[in-house]
Amino acid sequence: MMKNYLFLLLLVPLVILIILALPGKRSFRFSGEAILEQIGQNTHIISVHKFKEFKAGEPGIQLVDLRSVNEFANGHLPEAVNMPAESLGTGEIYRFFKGMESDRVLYSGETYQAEKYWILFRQMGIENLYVLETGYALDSLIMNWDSESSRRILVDEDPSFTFQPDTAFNY
Amino acid sequence: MISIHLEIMRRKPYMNPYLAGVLLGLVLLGAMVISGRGLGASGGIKYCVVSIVGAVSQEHVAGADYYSKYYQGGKKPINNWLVFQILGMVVGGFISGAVSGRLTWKIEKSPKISKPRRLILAFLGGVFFVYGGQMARGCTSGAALSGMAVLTTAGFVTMIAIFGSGFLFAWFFRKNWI
Amino acid sequence: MFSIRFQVSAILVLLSGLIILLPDARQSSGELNVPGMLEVMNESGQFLTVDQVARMVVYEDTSILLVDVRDTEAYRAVHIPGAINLPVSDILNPDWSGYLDDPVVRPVFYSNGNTMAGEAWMICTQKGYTGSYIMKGGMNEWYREVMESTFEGERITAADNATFEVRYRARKFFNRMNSTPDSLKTAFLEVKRKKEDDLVGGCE
Amino acid sequence: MAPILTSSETVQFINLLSAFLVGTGFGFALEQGGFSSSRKLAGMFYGYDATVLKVFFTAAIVAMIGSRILSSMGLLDMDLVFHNQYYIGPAIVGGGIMGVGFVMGGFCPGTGISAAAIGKIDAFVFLGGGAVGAFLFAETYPLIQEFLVSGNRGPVKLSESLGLSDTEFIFLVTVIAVGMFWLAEQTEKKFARPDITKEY
Repeated sequence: MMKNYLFLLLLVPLVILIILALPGKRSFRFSGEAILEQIGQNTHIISVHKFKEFKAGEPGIQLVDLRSVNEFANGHLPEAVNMPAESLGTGEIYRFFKGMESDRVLYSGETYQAEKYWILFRQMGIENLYVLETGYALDSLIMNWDSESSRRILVDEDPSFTFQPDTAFNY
Repeated sequence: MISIHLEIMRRKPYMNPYLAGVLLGLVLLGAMVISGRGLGASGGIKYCVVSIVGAVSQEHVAGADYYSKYYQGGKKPINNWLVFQILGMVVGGFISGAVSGRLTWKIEKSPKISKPRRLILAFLGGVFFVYGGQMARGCTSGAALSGMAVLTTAGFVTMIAIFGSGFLFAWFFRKNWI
Repeated sequence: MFSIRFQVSAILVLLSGLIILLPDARQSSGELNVPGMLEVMNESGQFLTVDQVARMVVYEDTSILLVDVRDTEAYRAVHIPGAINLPVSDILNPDWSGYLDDPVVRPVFYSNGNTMAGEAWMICTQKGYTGSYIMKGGMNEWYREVMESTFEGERITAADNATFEVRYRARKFFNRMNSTPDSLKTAFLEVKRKKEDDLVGGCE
Repeated sequence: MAPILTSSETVQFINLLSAFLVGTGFGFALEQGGFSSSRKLAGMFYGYDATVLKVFFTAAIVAMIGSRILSSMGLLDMDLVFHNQYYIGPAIVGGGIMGVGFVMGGFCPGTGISAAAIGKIDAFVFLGGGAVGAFLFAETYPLIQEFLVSGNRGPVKLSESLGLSDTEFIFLVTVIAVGMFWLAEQTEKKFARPDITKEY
């Protein structure tokens, strides 16, 4: 008889432990591995030219500016909405994207900054998300948005250097 | 002398197998948490043998690939995790036997067979078991139990192989047991 | 009353059923969740300037490990001395976690620009390998600042002098390193599997 | 985060002490479970005593569930826990040889040690045979070396091969084990040998 109750008593803390372990752990829908695979497909960063093509086909496509409120007020891409990255909370992120049916295109001061948030949002399970390739020069892009379509913006990862081994000891 | 003295102690029955299983499982879990390993017994025997061979003949050890890998970089095979684990097993088994009053010198066998026959079979069984255990990279505890606990295929396959072949050959040795 | 077999069986079945509800172990052990990520992403401490890296390279700082996350060809063509090559697509290979999760030696990711290094930093930080850096600007910035900049001005201040001294030495080191034949460079490519060696067990 | 001691970073003394403590628990649990009696162990193969099956599977399942709970709570990194390499041929052939040894000797090395600890002479002889077996293995190693490294599949998990998640697989194993426990107790009744299974 005693043993029965002993076992029940053992069971209770175990169940409590499991229940305690449950909340807060499911904040990410996708693992790092899954995101790496998506990055490898290399379709998430779109150029300005491509964006304008998208825009022509799907007018509802939404630009999301991740810079601070001040920076946004000083100038932003046309029809962009502001989502200041520095003061985001989990609930806010979900609320922001909830009910937005169209594709969302993130941009920030530099491509890589927007891409970081792309990774985070994708891991949270937010779909239809892209990054706008703005290069280093967002300000000039904002100024020349309409004429910018043909010119290719300097891509972050393109090497701008050439190494000449011959010059090795010429210093 | 000790055994005779303890013989007086009241013998206790074995623990319920399921509760013993829970205890063993917790020990195994403890081994995983403390050192990231499972349990193992045959490996400890091997390290003892390697140490003995090393003590008897240095040349033999240096000449054979199998032995020399245990002496690489000035290592001493006797200072191995598994060796100390089996030392602990001896102590743990002794404590358990002492508290349950099971310490005796005896040969356990079926009354139908003679003592030498039992000992010869036990010896051969030991030879087979550790040989097979080395081949499969672990015995019942090292490969099957610890392997199953971490869900490896090797653990399940070894377990099925051990018990499958045990049932297969049980018929040939039935006179020794029943 | 129920037998012990029944009780143990019932508890085990119940527990094994309950753990199905538990999140995947691989995802949750030490990983950062959304608030944790938002917090570290806004910290500026994740960046090192190329001058800081150059100084670490010149003085052979052992508290950091340079990690080139570009592909192997780019690494072979030119890389910063002392860097190991873990392409970003392979960064979560458990073989490398010994490097990325080292509590003492902190990885510094770099690529040509910021994007790939940023990807590596994000993925690794979320995995719980906290404390890594990004070399801001990547190889492009390295060339611009360390390799090709010259001092222009009337009088050189002490701080500038120190900076240029380090740049000059890093330049020499970099050139000598990258002028070695490919066969020698590949020696650095063979990154050891750090963690695998530590795993022992069973009856082996 | 556990595992607490990884071999490369720990002082040898503490490492070996932990081994000793783990071993003490192991030996104690085996002896308490009745694994120090060869006739009880051999009963597994003749149906009159299924203690081996009960203890073995209960222990494995407890460890599975426990490690899973701990790793879910972030207390145990399963990547740092040793996973056996799967060598197809050696695992099956070695397991087969072990089965023969089991039914001949009535012990496995672990149970042999715990039986020797309480003074079973046949267990001492079994361990002596084990030492000879290890020696023979070392001496014949060059002959079978090629076979020993053949068919390596790495540290694969059965759950992954079956396409199940770890937890689903654990649940499946538990249900099967519970079924086997029930079956084992039926068999024990059928082949009962009270003269053997009474206390030793």
